[in-house]
Amino acid sequence: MTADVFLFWFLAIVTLAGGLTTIMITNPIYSALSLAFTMVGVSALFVTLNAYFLAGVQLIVYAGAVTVLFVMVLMMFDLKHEVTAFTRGKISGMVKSGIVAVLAGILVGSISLTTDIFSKSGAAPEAVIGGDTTKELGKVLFSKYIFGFEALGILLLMVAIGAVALARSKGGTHAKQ
Amino acid sequence: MGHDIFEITINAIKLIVCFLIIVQAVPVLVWAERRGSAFIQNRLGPNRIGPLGLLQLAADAVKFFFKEEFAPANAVKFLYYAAPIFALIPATVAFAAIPLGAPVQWNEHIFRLQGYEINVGIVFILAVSSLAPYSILMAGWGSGNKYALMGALRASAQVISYELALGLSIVGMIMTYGTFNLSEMIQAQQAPLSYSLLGFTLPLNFLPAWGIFYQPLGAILFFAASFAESNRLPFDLAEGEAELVAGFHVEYGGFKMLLFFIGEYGHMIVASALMVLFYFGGYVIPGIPMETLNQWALEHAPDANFASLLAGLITLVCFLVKVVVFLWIFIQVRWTLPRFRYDQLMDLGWKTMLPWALFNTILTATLIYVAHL
Amino acid sequence: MPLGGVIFITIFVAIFGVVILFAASLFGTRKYDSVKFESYECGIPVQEKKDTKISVKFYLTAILFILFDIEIIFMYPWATTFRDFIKSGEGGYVFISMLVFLAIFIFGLFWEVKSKALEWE
Amino acid sequence: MPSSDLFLEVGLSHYLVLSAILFVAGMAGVLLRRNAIVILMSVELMLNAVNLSFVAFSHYMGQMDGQIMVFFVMTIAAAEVSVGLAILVSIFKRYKEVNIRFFEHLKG
Repeated sequence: MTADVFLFWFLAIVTLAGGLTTIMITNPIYSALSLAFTMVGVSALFVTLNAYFLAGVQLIVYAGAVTVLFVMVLMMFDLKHEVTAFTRGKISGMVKSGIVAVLAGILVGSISLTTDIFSKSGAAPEAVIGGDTTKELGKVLFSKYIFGFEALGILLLMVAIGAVALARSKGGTHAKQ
Repeated sequence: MGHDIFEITINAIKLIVCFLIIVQAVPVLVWAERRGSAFIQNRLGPNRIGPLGLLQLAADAVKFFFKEEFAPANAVKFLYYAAPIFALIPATVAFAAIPLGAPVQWNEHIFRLQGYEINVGIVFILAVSSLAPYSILMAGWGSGNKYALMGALRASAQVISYELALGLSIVGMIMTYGTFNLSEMIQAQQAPLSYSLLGFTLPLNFLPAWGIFYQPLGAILFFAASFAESNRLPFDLAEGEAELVAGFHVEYGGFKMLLFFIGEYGHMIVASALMVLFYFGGYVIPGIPMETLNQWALEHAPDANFASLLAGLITLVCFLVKVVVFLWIFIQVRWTLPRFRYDQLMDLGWKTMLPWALFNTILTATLIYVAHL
Repeated sequence: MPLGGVIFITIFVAIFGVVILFAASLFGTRKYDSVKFESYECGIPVQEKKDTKISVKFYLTAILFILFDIEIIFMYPWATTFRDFIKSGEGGYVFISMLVFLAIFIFGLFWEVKSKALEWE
Repeated sequence: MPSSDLFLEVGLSHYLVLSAILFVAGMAGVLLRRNAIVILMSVELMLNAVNLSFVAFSHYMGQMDGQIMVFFVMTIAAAEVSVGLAILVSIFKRYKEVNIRFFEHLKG
C-alpha cells in the first residue's frame, strides 16, 4: 500500500464521516461545523488529484466563507433546542430513505459498470495532468470560458443587490421581538 | 512527505520545529511587548525576575500552569475546549509553508528550510488563514456568554471584511511576479532593481528588486490588513474592553487563554513573514546575491554539505532579523495608536482599503500591459 | 506531495493542545462555588440570553464578503497568467475582458456603498 | 476491476463512488431534515460531491474543462447560499421559524 493510496482511503473515510455527521446530528451548529470539516476533506482530495489551486479556492470559498456564513446565521438564530430534527411520519420517512438507497445503488452500479469504458477510451495514465495545473487553468478560463466568466460577474452583482434587498425587507436591520 | 525514512524523519522534525518556533516566540514577544511598551511610555516594565526581567517568561508559564481548571456552567463544553486548540492550527499550518532560508543540499537530498513546499503557496496560506474565524466563533458560542458571542461576531465580521482587502492587495504583487510559488518570488526579487516602461529603462542597480519598489501601495494595504487579520491594535475591536469586557475569550483563563495568545501572536508572525517574503526579498541578504554567499560558505566550510548548511543557516538568521523588524512595528503601532470605533473600522475596510486595492490592481495591470507594448 | 506534512502537523498541533490542556487541568487549586460557574456579567445577576439582539449587519457583511471574495478569487488565475497572455499576443483581449469584470466589481461595490448596506450606525 | 486491486490501486472509479456516496448523503439530508438551514447545508454537500467528480474526471481525462466547471459551480453555490440564507433570515425575522414544513403555509 503506497502513501498515495493510504492518503486516499484516510481522506475518504474522514470526508464521509464529516458528511454523514452533517446530516445525522441534531444540533445545527455541530452540523455546520462538520460541514466545514467535510469541505476541508474534499479540498484535501482535490490536492490528491493535483488540483492545487482549486483546493485552495475550495477552502477559501466553502470552508472560509460559505460555512462561516452558516455558522454566523445559526448563532444569530440561537436554535439550540430543536426537538424534531428529522421528518415525522414513519412511512414517508421510509419511502424517502428507500428512494435514497435506490439512488445510491443506481449511482454506484452505473459507475462500476461504466468505468471500463473510460479507462479504455480515454486517457492512459500518462495523459493524466501532472504538476502545476494553475496556469493551465487560467489559460483555459480566460480564452475558452471568458463569456461564462463575465456572466458570473453579472450574476454575483445581481446576487449582491438581491441579498441586500432581501435582508432589509420588513422590520429594519434588527430582529423583531 | 519524503522518499525514504531519512527524509521523512527530517521533514517531520522540520514541521515540529516550525511549530516550536511559533510556540517559543510567544513568550519572547510578550516580554518584548511589555518591555517595549514600558520604554514607549517611559516606565520600567518587568525588571525584577532575572536579567532584564527575562525570567518573567518562565514565571508566567508556571503561573499559567497552576491556574484553576474551570468551565462556566452554561458553556457548551465541547466547543469551549475545542476552540483554543483550534486557534493554534491555522497559524502553524500557514507558517510551515513559508520558506525560512535557502534550501540545504545534503548529499542527494535537498531540504528546504520550510515545513513543506507548496506550489500555490499564497493561495494555501490565504486559505488556511481563512479558517481562523471558526476558532473565534466556536469560543464565542461555546462560552455561553452574550459578551463572548458579541465579541466573536464582531471579530469574525472584522476578520472576513479585511480578508477582502488582504486578498485584493496582493493581486498586483502576484501579477508582478506571475506566480503563486513563494520560492519563485524570492528568486524574482534577487535581481537588481530596474524600471522599464515604453522601451525606456531606468536602472537602479544599488537597490535590490524588492516587491516594495514595484508595489508600494499594495505593501501598505497588505500590512494594514494583516493588522486587522491578527486582531491587533488599532483593530482589536474584538476585545474592546469598554463595551465587551474581553471579547470572545472573556470566559477563558489559564492555559486555554494562553493558547489563544499563541494563535494571535502566530498570526502576527505569519503576517510579518509574508510581508518580508512578498515585499522585502525573503531570506536573501540585501546587497549580497545568493551566489556570493554560497561561494563564501564553500571557502569557510569543510565540505559541500556543510557549506550548504552554513548558507542555509545564515539566510535563516537574515530572514528572522527581517521578521523581527516587522514584529517590532506591530508592537510599536499597538502602543502608539488608539483603537478605532467599529463603524470606522468597517468603513476603513470596505470603503477605503478595498477601493484602493482595486485601484492598485488596475494600475499594476495597466503598467504591465503598457510596459510590454 | 505536501499533503502528508499538512495532515501530520495538524494532528500534531491538535494532540499538543489536548495534552497541554489536560496536563494543566491536573495542577492548580480547585475551589469551586456556585457563583464561580456563572457567566461573566459585570457583577449583576446573570440574565437569560434569550433575547440577545444581534444586528443583521453581521450577516449582511458575511454575505457581501462571500460575493466579493469570489470575484477576488477569479482575479488570481488572471494575475498569474497575465504576463503569459501578453507574451502570446492575447494581452489586449484579456486585459479588456478583465477591465469589464473589474467594472462590474466596482459597480457592485459602488452600489453597496450607495445603498448604505455597509453603513454601521 | 479485479477485487484484489480494490484497496491497493486508487483510480477514477474510487473517486466517483466516494462522490456518489457524498451526493446521496446530501440528498438524504435534503429529504429527511426539517430545518431549512440544514437542508441548505445538505445542498452544499451535494454540490461538493459533484465538484469532486468533476475534478476526478478532469484529472483522469487530462482536460482542464472539469476544473473550470468546478469554479463555476462554486460561484453558483455561493450565490445560492447567499440568496437562500437571506430569504431564511427574512422569514425568521417575521415568524421565528425555520421548519421547512412551516413554509408550506406561507401565502401571498
